[in-house]
Order: sequence, then structure tokens, then C-alpha cells
Amino acid sequence: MNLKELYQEIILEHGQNPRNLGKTDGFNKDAKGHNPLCGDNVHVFLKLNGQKIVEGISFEGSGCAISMASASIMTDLIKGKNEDEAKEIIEDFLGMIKKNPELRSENLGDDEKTKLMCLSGVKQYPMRVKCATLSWHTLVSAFENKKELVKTEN
Amino acid sequence: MNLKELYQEIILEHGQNPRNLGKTDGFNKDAKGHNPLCGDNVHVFLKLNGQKIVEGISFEGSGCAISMASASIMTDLIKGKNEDEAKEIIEDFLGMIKKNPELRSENLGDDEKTKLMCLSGVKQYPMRVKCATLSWHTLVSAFENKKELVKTEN
Amino acid sequence: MNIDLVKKEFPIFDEKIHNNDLVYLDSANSSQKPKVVIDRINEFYTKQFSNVGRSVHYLAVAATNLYENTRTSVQRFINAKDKNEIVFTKGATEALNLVANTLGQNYLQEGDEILITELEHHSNYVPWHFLRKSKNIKINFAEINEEGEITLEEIEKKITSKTKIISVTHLSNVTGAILPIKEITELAHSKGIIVVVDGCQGAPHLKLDMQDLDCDFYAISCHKMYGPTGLGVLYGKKKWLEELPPYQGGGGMINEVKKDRISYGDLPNKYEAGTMATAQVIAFDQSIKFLESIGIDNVVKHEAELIEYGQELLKKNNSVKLIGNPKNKGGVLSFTIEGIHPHDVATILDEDGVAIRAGHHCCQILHDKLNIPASSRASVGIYNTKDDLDKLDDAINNCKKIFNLK
Amino acid sequence: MNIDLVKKEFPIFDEKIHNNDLVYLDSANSSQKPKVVIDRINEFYTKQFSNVGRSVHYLAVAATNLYENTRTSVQRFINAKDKNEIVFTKGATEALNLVANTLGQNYLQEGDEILITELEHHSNYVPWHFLRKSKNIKINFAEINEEGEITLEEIEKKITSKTKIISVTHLSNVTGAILPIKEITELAHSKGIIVVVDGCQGAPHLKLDMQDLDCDFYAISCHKMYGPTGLGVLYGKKKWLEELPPYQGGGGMINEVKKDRISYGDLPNKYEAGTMATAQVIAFDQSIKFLESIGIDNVVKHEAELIEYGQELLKKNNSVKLIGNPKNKGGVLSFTIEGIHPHDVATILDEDGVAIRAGHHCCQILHDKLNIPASSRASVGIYNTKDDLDKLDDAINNCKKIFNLK
Ligand SMILES: Cc1ncc(COP(=O)(O)O)c(C=O)c1O
Ligand SMILES: Cc1ncc(COP(=O)(O)O)c(C=O)c1O
Repeated sequence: MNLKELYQEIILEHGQNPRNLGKTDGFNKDAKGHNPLCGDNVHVFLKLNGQKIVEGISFEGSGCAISMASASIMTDLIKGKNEDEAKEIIEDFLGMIKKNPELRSENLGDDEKTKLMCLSGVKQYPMRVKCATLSWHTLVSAFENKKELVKTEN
Repeated sequence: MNLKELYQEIILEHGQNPRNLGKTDGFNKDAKGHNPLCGDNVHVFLKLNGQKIVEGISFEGSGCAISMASASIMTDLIKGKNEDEAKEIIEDFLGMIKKNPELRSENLGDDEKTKLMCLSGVKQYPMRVKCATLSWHTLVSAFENKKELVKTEN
Repeated sequence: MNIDLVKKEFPIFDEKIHNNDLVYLDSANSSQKPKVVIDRINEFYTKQFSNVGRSVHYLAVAATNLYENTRTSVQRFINAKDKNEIVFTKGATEALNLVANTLGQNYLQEGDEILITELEHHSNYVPWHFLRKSKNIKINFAEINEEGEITLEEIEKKITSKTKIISVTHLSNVTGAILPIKEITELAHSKGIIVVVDGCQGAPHLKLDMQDLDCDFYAISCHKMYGPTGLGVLYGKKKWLEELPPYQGGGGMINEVKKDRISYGDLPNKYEAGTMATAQVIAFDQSIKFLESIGIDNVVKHEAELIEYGQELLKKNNSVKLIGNPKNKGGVLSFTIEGIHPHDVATILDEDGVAIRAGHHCCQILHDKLNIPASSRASVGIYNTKDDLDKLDDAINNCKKIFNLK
Repeated sequence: MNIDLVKKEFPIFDEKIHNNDLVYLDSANSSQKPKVVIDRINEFYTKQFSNVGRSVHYLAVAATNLYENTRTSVQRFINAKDKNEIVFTKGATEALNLVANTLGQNYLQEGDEILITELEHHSNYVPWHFLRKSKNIKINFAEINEEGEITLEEIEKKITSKTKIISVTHLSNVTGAILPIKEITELAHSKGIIVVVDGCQGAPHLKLDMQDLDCDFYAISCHKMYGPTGLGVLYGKKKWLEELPPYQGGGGMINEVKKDRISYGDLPNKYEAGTMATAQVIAFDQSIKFLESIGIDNVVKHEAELIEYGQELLKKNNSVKLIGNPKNKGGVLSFTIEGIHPHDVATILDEDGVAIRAGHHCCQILHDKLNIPASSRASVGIYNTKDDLDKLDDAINNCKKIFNLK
């Protein structure tokens, strides 16, 4: 049954108690995302140090369980990675949601991969894919410190 | 066969050689009509004397055989009648075209009735009814010397 | 036709959704279509198709008559005084744009005010917003009360000496509040204010009488009235439609065209530029006749019972919070579930075959006011039954279980 | 599919008109619909109906995908660079109004000039006339030559330093002249002039390639392309659609809505306000696939043969005078008969089952120029045969007999 795959315990738990909520201290990059269809909003904050390592990452926003859990898990996994590693993880995640059955990144430990894989159930729900990907697209934008709003439509 | 009824000899003849074409001398009333659908135009001129008798009547315009014949026959029959008689004939004609199988006017001789009845074939052709009635509606307007354009649509 | 048997007239209910019966509770978005309407489209394209009004051949004459028959049916259905007060558009949104645009061209001056409400659908706000930009007019908002209603008193309070137009929904697509249109019109007209009604939700659910309501314009979406997509109706009082300029220009709406000037046709052609939605107009006649065969009074009664029943059911369901509690209510049940986002609700309900809508329902102003980003909405039509609402309730309980709520 | 067998795919040809076979020569007005298109509408309403884009339930998701599939098909069919350059409208008339209106809002200044031609349909003149009124711009007319063509030289001659837009038909619905769009665009762009093409008659009869033509806008009527009524397509270059303001306001075209401000959605939503013609868009996919299954090259070849044949036939028929004799010609045969008014011709032909159109065909400027109040027009589609044209000729002869002409 697909619903059980979509709403796994870990998703519900992250959805209800999202990690890294708020503005991370001393952030030096940020970006905003918006999904006009559902009204979801997300604001991602990044603190990159001189070695381009993500020292801090957090988000603010509101949305469904999927989008909250996705942002929460994302911030958890990206923290401590350097920019290149982070971008590989992002690419890997977006690939998984759209088509690839598996994660290929070598920058994630097995338990990290398991956590991320929990979000793959959304693949069966095309209208909900955007809920899962909004924060990730916004993270890409944050790395570039883009001031334009990220929109998920089309 | 309906077509033969519609395009009777007399219609074709009046259509090709319309009577009373032009501006009647000393006209004192007139009105214009237009059928936007086909582009037909008609301009009716009236000369009413003190006794309200139609001393002169004529028309200018262009259109299909039905509309030319109708205007031609109309002007022929109305000439010499007084205003009240004319209005009765108009009403009778419009009634015939729409529903009544027969003419009831007592102001028309038998051969006049026969002439008018020739136009009744148009009843079978709803899109062509306006061709037959445009000049008649315009004549009503001319009696009232209305300056507004008569339009047959709707 | 007996309303309890109506569901059988809608072929879609023979379909299965995720192996479940379809419980369609999204009619405020768009209604399903009865077989007579679908068949009419089919028959028209198969046996009778032609463009209308322009050719004199057999098919064209027949199509033109059929097209005009629908205009007569709409006139009868909404009790308009004159057939030519009925204009076909591509939807209610276009109808409202037509009204705003043409009033903007000819009637409004810089500084004039338009009064709308916090309940308005974006389709009854954005067109006026365009005038805010182009003509520098002001838009005021009548506010909802605790129950999600707009009262006559609130309207009266918000009218100023500069108010030229009041544009309001007949029935809110979120709270279900039915506005006192007749009273609003009376008040407005006493002050020389034009009343425009967004009748999208009014038309499928209420008995309409334009001469009684006396509003100046009324916009209808045919696809919400068991009719085809791509069609709407604008009712407008003759004096306005005659006085206002045309909206779109093109074939069919002209009288005389010269290189240096153009004059426009009479009503209703003036507002029906280009080839119209011929097949849809012709099929919509069947939608009206279908509703008439059930009887509008029966529709109103049936839906009132459903809403009453659903409201009681959801009130008893803890975690569920209904949005609005208007005295006069129709058609929709909007709600939130504490702890579950509406999009999650809609996805989970769908798995049980229960189709509802989640989001802001094109009413961001209202959701801002209620301080919620989105809501869930179950909306009913003539084919719904109490059983459908029971299934809604069950599906909500299932949803709560998945989210570990009790 | 073999084009000689195509007629069988159109159920209307099973019908009798006044006991005769239907000889449908009014496709320039609106084309008949193949079974696959009619069936698709039927199936969608019967088994799959939902509104698109707004709900997350099963039917809505499926409908949204189907809707977007058509956009992709249109993109492919006209070889547009980007899917989002395809906007669905209610018809070509609306598409042209959209272009004129939005260019009028943002781009044109008082005194600017728009160049159109004497061949234009009212739908490609009246929308510009509105700007003449509201913005005080000027409209110039490129004139036809003896053959009823518009040459590149004539366009060049009429361009002034104030010309901002050239808006021309791709294929005249009266003379059948095909305009050199690619060359016009090249010339126009070299002078910074925007090119708008009325593609109503181009789309059903010619192979389309937007990237090759390079025009800025192209308007299409789906009902003339074997598709449903109430639907059109506007192709617009992305940079223009992004830069220009929205046309209609309402649900679906917004990004954020507040009481004091509104921001608009991205393409293509920005131009698709309100509930769209969902069923029609979804069915139109079948029209495109039907044309593709025949092959556009075969369509072009077939129709060229028909027009060639018909032209020869009518040239031999004395009393018949063809309107225009363009080198590049497609789709239509317009004519007058000395001594018989076109409306009489149409009525008499109809009795033989031959459906043509009589009137000014929404081209009053052209008819004024030709100094005739009206003309008769026989126009062809993929289902026509040489036999149909023989029957046209026979019916014309019958008509002459009735009027005692020889
Ligand atoms: C050349 C041309 N332009 C514009 C139109 C208008 O198209 P529609 O009526 O489908 O909007 C037509 C058809 O009537 C046409 O033939
Ligand atoms: C209250 C209300 N107004 C306007 C609209 C817009 O109608 P349409 O999308 O059919 O143009 C809707 C439906 O979406 C509605 O519910």
C-alpha cells in the first residue's frame, strides 16, 4: 500500500518535529521558495565557512508533512558537508524523486541514505513531488545566494 | 420542390428588374435598413400627401433576389394606399412570412394578393426571412421618419 | 426526476478510483456531467456540426437555432427579462473580466472605489485590481464576521460617497455563506451603485431570479452547473450592455467595418466576438433541462440536507474544525484538521476514493484573514448522498489514524 | 492514414442533407470533426472528468497530465521552441485580442503605427481598432494587387519609422493568398518591428514551423483544425509572454494575492486565467495526432490538388468569376456569379447538399475594395474530394438554370 510508504513513521516524525527550524546563527547565505499551488513557503539559511563547509543550516516555513519532513531531513544531512558534497547530494536526491530508484552519492553514510530514501514514496504521487523538492531547489538557490523567489510550478 | 416556390418567375423577374428604384420625386419621409449578416442595404423613400396617401414610394439598395423582389413588390402594392391601409398590409405581410398561411387584408385586390403570396416561399428558409422583411421593416420606419438604422438581426 | 436516483445519470460513477467507488466531493471546483449532456455533445459533432450564424446552409441554420435555444433556456432558468441580456463567455472568469474591463473603459474615474469582500475568489478580485493599476481606482474589502459571513451592515459600513461598484459572490466557495444579494442591491441602487454578482457557486445551488435579485450583472460558470467546460454566461441588464463598449473585437460583433471607422452590432452579438463555443452552448441546454427536470427546489432542499448532515458529522469529529458557520449556507464544507496539513488530508482521502480539494481555493485573502495557509474542502452536488459524507468522515478518521491522532 | 480514405473517419458524412449526400465546402468557417476527437471528448467526460491543476485527487492529477500533454503536442506540431510558448485561449479571436491588448498596455505609444492588410479578417482588425481609440495609434493597410495577393514589396512600402507592429494573415480566407511570412518577419525584425500572424487558415492547411517563420505571435483556431469549438491557441515568443502583462485576471494565473498587491504566476499560467476549456484541450490532442497520422505534407499536397482542380473547373464555367488569382494559394475558392447574388447561390446549392458560405466572410474591407457586397466561398478540408468539386460545379449550373442564365 502506497500511502504507508509515503507517510512512514520517520516522515511523520520529522514533519511534526522538524529539525533545524529557525534562523541559524550568523548565516551568510539564504534564499526563499514558494509553491503557488499549495501555498507552501520555505526560507533556507546557510552558514558557509572559508573552506566552503556548511557550518550551519536551517529553514523557516510552513507546509505539509512531506515538505516539512523533506526540509528537516535535508538540513540534517547537509550540515557538515562541503559545498561540492552538498550539491552532489542535492542532485542525487532530485534524481531519486524523479526517476532513479537508488541513491548513488558517496557522500552519505548508510543510515543517511536510509533517511533520504524514506522520501522516495512521493514518486507515486506526482502532485506531491513539488512538496518534497521545494526546499532542495531553494537550497541550491541559497548556495548561490539568489534573491529571486524559487517557484516550483512547471 | 421548395426551391421552385422560393424562386418563382415573378420573384426572379422583380429581382432582376426591380420597380420603383431610385429616389421618388419630392419624397418627404425616408428610412434606411441594413442586414449585417448579408450586408444587404435598403433605403426607402415616401411621399405622403395631406390626406396621408402614399403618392410616391421608391427604394435604393442592393441585395439578393429575394430582398430586391420583396422591395419591388412592396413599393408596387403600397403606392396609392393611405397610411392606415399601408400599415395593415405591412402587418399582414409580416404575419404571413412568419406564420399565417394566408393574407387577410381587405386592402389588397386578388391579383395584388397573388403577387404578395409569391414571397411566402421564404417561410421554409429561416435564414432568408430577413432578406424578405428588411424593406418592410424599413418602410414602417419611413412612415415614422425615423433616423435610426433599421437592423434585421435578432 | 427523483433526486435520489440522480447519481445513476452520471456515467463517471461507474468508474473505480484506487479500486474504490468514487466519492466525488469536489463539485465546487467542477461538477460531473450527466449522460444527456455528454450525449448531446456527441450527437451534435456526429450529426449536426456547423458553425453558427454565418452561413445559410442547412447545417448552419440548424446549429444557429440550437445555439439560440440555449440562450432562451438560460433566460428562463435565471428569469432574465430579455433574451439579449444573456451573453456567452468562456467562463465566469471571462464574464467578470468583461464587466470590469468595460466598466473601466466607460464608467469609472480615477479615485472611484469598488467594494468587494474578503470572501471573493481571485476571479472577482484580480480583474478589479487591473483597474486599480490602470485607472487608479481604489478597492475596499467588506470584512467577514466570526461566522464567515458578510452582513448587509458590513457592506453598508464600507460604502463611501466614492463607491461606484459593489462586486460580491453569491455563495462563498469556502465558507458556503450565502450573501443577501437582493438587500445589497436595494441598498446599492438607492445610492446609485452598480452591483456585480459572482454567481459561480450561486447558479448550481440556488434558485435564481434576476428580476427579483435586481443585480446589474451576474456571472455563471457552466462547468460547475453540470455543463461542458469552456463556457460561461454573463447576465447583464440590457441598459448596461447597450451602454458599455464591446470587450473583445472580431468577427460577428460588428455592424459596419471601414478603413477609418467601425460600428458594432446589437446585443447579444456585440459581446460575442469570434467563433463561439458552439457545441458547448448547444449541450448546455441539456444541463438546464436536466436541472429543471429535477426541479431547483428539490436541488436546494437536497443539498441543504446534505450540508446539514455533513456539518453535524464533522462537528462531532474531534480534530476537525469547520471553517465558518454561516446561518445561510450552501454547497461546501471547508475544514482543517489540527496537526495534519490539508494537502496530506487530500492525498490520504483520495486513496479511499474520496475526492476533495486542498489549498486556498483561489481565496488567499480569506485564508490570510483566517490565518491558515490552506484548508480542505468537501463540496456537494445533486449526485451526492449522505453515504458519501459518511465515507468522507470515515476517510478522515483513517487519515487521523495514519497521523497517529485520535 | 491514407488521405483518400479520410472521409470515412468523419461521422457527419453518414448524414443526408435534403436527401443528398453532404458536400461540405465550408471548412474555412469551421471544419468537421473526426471520430477520434468526438470519442475523446465523450470518454473524458464519461470516465475521467475533473478540473485540472487545482486538486490533488486522482482524477485531477490525471486530467492535468492530459491537459499538459496537448500543450506538448501543439509545441511539436508548430515546432515552437518552448512548451510554455503555447497558451490556450477560447479561439483565435481571443488570441488576437490578447496580443493587441497586452501590447497596447505595455508597448505602444500614442502615434505609433500598426500595419495590417486589406485581406484581414475582422478578428485581426477590430482588436487593433480598439487601440486606435484608446491609445491614439494609427492603422495602415497594405493593399492587395490585381491577383488578390499582398506582396513583400507592398509591405515594405507601407512600413514607416513609426511602424511598431505588423499583423497579417497567413492565408487569406477569401482569396486564399498565402503571405510570405518568413520574409515579412525578416524584414520587420531588421527594423525592430513585431510580427503577429493570424494563423486561422494557415494552421489547418500549411506545415507550421514557428522557429523557421520566426514571427512573434501566431494565433490558431482549433475548431478549424478538426478540433472542438471554444478553443484556440496563441503561440508567443517566450520573451514577449514574459515581458507583457497578463490579459485576463482570475484563478490560476496568480502567484501571491494580498489586499494591496497581486503578483502573477509564471508561463503559461499567467495567460490562462480561470477554469480553462479542459475537455476541449484534452480532445484537441487527438486532432493533432490525427493530422500527424495523415502527414502534413500529404494534407498540403491533397488540398493543393483540390484547389487546382476546382480552380480549373470554375474557370471553365462561364458566369463564374473567381476572386483573386494568387500564385501561392490554399484552402478556398471564392467567386461571384454574374446576375445571381451570393445568398441566392448558397440557398440553391444547399438544396443539393452543397454547403458553402455566402457573405463578406468577416472581410468587409476586402469586399469594399473589390467593390462587391458579398461573395460565395467554397473551402476545402482533408475530407474533400474532386467529386465534391464536381458536385459544386453541377450545383452552380443548376443555380444558373433556375436564374435562367446560360
Ligand atoms: C483568417 C481568419 N482570422 C480569424 C478568424 C476568427 O477565428 P475564430 O472565429 O475561430 O476566433 C477566422 C475565422 O473565422 C479566419 O478565417
Ligand atoms: C466563487 C467563484 N468565483 C469564480 C470562479 C471562477 O470560475 P471559472 O474558473 O469557471 O471561470 C470560481 C470557480 O473556480 C468560484 O468558485
